[in-house]
Amino acid sequence: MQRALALGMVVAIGVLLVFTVSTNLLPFGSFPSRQIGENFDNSIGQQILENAPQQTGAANVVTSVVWGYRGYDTLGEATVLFTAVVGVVMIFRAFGRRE
Amino acid sequence: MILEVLIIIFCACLICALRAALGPTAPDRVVAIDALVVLMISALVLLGVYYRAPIYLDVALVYAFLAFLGTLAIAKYLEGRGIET
Amino acid sequence: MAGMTVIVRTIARLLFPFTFLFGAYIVLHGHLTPGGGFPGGVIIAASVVMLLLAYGIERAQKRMGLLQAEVLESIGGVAIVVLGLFGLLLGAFFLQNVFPLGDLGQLFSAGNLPLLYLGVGIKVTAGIILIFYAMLFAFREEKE
Amino acid sequence: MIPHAPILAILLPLFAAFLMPVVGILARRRGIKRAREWFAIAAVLAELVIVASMLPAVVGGQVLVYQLGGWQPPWGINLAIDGLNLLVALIVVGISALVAIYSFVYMERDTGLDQYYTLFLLILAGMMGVTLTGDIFNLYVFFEIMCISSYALVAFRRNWQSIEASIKYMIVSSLGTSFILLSVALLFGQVGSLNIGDLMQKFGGVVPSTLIVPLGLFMTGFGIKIAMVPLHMWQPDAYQAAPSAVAALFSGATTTVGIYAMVRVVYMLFGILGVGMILAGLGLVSMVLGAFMALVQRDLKRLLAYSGICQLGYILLGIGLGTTLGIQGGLFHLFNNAIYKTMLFMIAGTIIYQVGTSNMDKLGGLWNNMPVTAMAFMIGALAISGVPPMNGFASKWTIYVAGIEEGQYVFTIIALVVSALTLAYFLKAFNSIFLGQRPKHLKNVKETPISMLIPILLLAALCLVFGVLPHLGIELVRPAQEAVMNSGGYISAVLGGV
Amino acid sequence: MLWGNEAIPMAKGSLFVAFICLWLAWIALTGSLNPQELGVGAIVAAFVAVISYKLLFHGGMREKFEPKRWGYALAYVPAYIWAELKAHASVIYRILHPRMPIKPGIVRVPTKLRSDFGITGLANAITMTPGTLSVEVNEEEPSLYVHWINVEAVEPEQTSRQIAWPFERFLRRIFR
Amino acid sequence: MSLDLLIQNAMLVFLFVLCLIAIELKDLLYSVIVLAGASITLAVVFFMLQAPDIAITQAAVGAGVTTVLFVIAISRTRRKE
Amino acid sequence: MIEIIAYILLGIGAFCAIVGSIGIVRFPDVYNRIHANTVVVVGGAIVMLLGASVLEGLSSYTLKILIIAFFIFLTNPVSAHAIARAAHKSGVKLWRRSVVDKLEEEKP
Amino acid sequence: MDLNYIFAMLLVALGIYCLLLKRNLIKIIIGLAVLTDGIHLFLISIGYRLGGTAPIVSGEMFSDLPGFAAHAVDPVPQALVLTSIVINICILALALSLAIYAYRHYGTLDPSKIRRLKE
Repeated sequence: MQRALALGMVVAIGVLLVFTVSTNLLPFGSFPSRQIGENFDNSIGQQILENAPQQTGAANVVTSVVWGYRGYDTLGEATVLFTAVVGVVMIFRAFGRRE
Repeated sequence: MILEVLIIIFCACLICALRAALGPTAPDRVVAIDALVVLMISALVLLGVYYRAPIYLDVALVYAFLAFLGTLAIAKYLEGRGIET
Repeated sequence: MAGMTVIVRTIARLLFPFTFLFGAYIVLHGHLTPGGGFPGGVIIAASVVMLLLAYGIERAQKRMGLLQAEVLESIGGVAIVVLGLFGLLLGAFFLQNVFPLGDLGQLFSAGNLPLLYLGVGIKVTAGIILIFYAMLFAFREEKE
Repeated sequence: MIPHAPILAILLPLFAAFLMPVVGILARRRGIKRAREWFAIAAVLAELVIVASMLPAVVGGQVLVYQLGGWQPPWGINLAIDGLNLLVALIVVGISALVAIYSFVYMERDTGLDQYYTLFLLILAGMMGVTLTGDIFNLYVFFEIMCISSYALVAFRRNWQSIEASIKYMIVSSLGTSFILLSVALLFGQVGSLNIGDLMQKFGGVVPSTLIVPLGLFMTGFGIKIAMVPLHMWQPDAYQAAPSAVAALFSGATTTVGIYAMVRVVYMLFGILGVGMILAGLGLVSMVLGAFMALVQRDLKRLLAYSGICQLGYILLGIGLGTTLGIQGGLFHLFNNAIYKTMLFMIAGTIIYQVGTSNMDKLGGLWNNMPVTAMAFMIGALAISGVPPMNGFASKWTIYVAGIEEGQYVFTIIALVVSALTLAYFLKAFNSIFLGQRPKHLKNVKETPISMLIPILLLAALCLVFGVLPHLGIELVRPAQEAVMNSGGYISAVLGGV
Repeated sequence: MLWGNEAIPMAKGSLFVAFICLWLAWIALTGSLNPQELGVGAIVAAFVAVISYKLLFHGGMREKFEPKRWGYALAYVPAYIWAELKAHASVIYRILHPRMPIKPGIVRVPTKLRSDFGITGLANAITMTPGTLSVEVNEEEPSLYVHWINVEAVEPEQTSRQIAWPFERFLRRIFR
Repeated sequence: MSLDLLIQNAMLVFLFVLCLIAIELKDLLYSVIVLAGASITLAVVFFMLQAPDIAITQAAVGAGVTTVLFVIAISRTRRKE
Repeated sequence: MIEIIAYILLGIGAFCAIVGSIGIVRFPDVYNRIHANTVVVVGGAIVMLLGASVLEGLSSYTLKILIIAFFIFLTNPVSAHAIARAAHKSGVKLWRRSVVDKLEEEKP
Repeated sequence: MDLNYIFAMLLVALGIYCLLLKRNLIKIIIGLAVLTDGIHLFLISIGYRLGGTAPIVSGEMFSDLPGFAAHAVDPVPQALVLTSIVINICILALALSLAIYAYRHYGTLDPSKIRRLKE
């Protein structure tokens, strides 16, 4: 019974998601005019593409997003890795607790 | 021409995946996935040539270096002596 | 005899420096070609894992021990924060790019981005190796 | 205000966490005792100073915007601090400081304190990041830091309960964070922006109905984190299995941050879609179910966990009502809930520390052994059930009045009944722990150590202060309430310029 | 046999040779002769060489540069390609034939090679020619156990001549 | 539909099928092996979507870390589901 | 001229790849399948890489593709050997019509 | 035909299915990996431009930056996915360690059985 309920939920979520992405998004491959609203060709990505080589001096624009425009995210990412490492080391720390 | 070769590679991948799905034992599947990985490496290289950008080839190089790690780990597990020795 | 057969050991021995070099290449060219700190660090860590699989954990630990990895990870994290603080001290904001930008496409370009990638590379290398060591050391004393 | 205070508030715990393994190694080499504890406490207190220094500017109605790396908001990430952010940040830092002082003695019997304090500082950094950021993907990243460190902290003791609870928590919560990521992706695909202020401006009062799926996913994701009722199953196990200091931190700070994220993203971003009533309804369900489940518990920590679900219901009800009074009451209750829930978990921790169990069947008659603790528990119990001279009464009364003003009599009556139920099960708990027959082996139980008693008494005093002078509390949450009601200032501050 | 084997004295030149090899690899990877790239490459290659030169080479450096060995190495390439072609033709025939005329089995192939690189080179060459696959190595009395898709002989001398000889006659002069 | 897109969509179907196989197989080791194949297929799809950065990260992670981690976990626990 | 050579190499590679993968499906046991795998690797992938490297003449592609081919050539036999050894040690039997199994007889 | 979006969402649904219905911890973790893979695929597909090039200046594009900007795909989702992949790996590592530890103490990987041991 529980399994049937879960299966139904999964199917419902899947149908909902597929319906959403196939109707509400612009067609695949139409990047610069993605925004709701009037300013087409003015999306964030397009402006970054135009300005990044001069502003950051990196040939790889993804890099200039990763450590330039969104560098703080990447700091968070490094912290996530640190957290996971500390967690794993904590779980497998030496046996024999002092009680 | 490159794209047609890619389609043939894709068909070969499909056939390999058939063995990966059927294979009665673990080594069978590992062999099939190994062949698939190598075929995908050549597909990556051909795509890099098709897009005319030599820097794309780094991706294929990564797989050329690291593809055998997983196989090695599985082989060590199947030998039954533990991974760490 | 620990580890795999002589074939695996020889090839791992041969491949280790080149994999390490390739990882360093990926890290240092992150601002010019695809790649960056994380994949490069993972590749360097994978080169150590390769030795680990071929020779066993004791010999891999001679290359990089547990304590070294822990300290290196801290150093990587501190390096990133300190580089960010440079931007705060010399410029106006945290993580601001205050170093000279250089010419587009050269190795010495893009200000502090390659340095940040270097910090991430060190951190990721140490972190992944530490995860592997921790998981492999677990419950060893139970077995013996 | 300390210059660069917003970013320093996040960087300080982060930096301290990065340094903590080195400090641990050095302390072990040199034989310095308690180096890690002092280091962590110093870091948290410095953090408290930094956050408090932002108070005057924000109370004056200013929205502090900090652009990271000097990039303009829609392209780069910014930190934006209005009244709501600052209220939550203050709660988080205050609770963390008290928990750090509390765990000085409480955790001394455990091994792996290096990792404990590192994870403690990391969860603090994650909570501050979620609280202060103005970017929705960045919120996800720091939320993930918070979640990962909390999985690890739940499993800290590594007994069978905690491993099981941690696995359960992790599976459920990973689903939640994946939902958050998916809905960030959908939002980015449909609207093309990640900045919260920019998104608010793009919607401009007309949220397209095609965004209903991201909304639902956001609600599910944050709802899992704050243990809203259909998604609450992980919470009692996790709170029971975690060390009490960690449970106090979770119930006081982490839940607050989750509610903040819910309010900021779901309520303020999608508010026009009529989310308020859905939130209020869910709050009502949480309230009733939490109260009834708490009635039958025999374990003090599980009881507290269920009562936390119950109190969450009040907060959601207050905010969901959407009127000035309702939001005021909800936020005030958020503040009060953090205070007394942390205190109650700390008391449960002291009982475990001194006696070794939190099962109420095995306890009894501890009044003579630990009178101060008993008094503090009494204050907390009265506060949580909304008895007049305590702070819980003030906030609950505000919510009732807001409900009656809005015409939602049913909501108010149910809330009143649940309040009575809360009093009932807390009196039962008090009775079976501190009064009644004392088992023989509990004869030599001592009073709580002084360093654990300080945070408890501080929180008890706060309960009394805000109960006697409720307008103080209302004044405290007024900037936050204004920030929730009026998002125009936020938008113009974020997008207006440097 | 293991790395860092202290029994074999390290020649002074091995660090330098490792450095040159790694630097060449760096130049091949970057594909440019920009002085910045060369400088950074030298630093990185020196670092990697210092931490890993004991892994790369054993023994003295002088004998590694005898021109005779390199001549044999060059002559090995066409012979190897010829062996590959023959093996491919045979295995493709076996795959495509409707009745699959295979006669598989594992045979023992003794070898006279002694060094690590020699055994490894032989085993890899055997594996990389379709139709033969080295399954196990016996390190005490060097011999390979080879899975052969079409067993023609079982006796060690004959198998050695049929499977290993085309490669071994070059490899024993290249690697000793 | 151009040939380029056709190959890409075929790869997507292939990826989905591999993931399905990986989830439905009863032996965990088999699942992990097939998941490695799915990982490289995903890398190729990223590559065809002009994201070599992501492809390289996925390649490094899928080839170097994930498989070995899973195999370690399986060797420490049980293989059959 | 160069292009024709390249296309011939690519064609041979594609043919070998598809034949090898058919072999992986058709052959009866693991060890024989590894032979087919070798056909895929050497005859298929490496020949195709050589074809791709001559396709553009001598340019910056060539060196890198040759490096890729070299490392595939170095690592793939190792994994084939390791997996064959593991299969034999973990008790995967040879095909029932196999002629001889010296390893089983002279087990060290 | 937005096959990319649809298949990404199918992967997500497959992951959720595995997460909710499978009775094995490691299988659940595999499902988590599949789920995040689907989200990554979706994010990358959002930023695609038909006939575009990668957002990396190389070769002859150094002299033609406006042309590069008119042809490259969106770099922002790629940066997001880069972050997300790292997070995914971290959760994977932590989850696998917990699963190993749980197996050592319970002798089972079935989460429902672990729960039943308690009562």
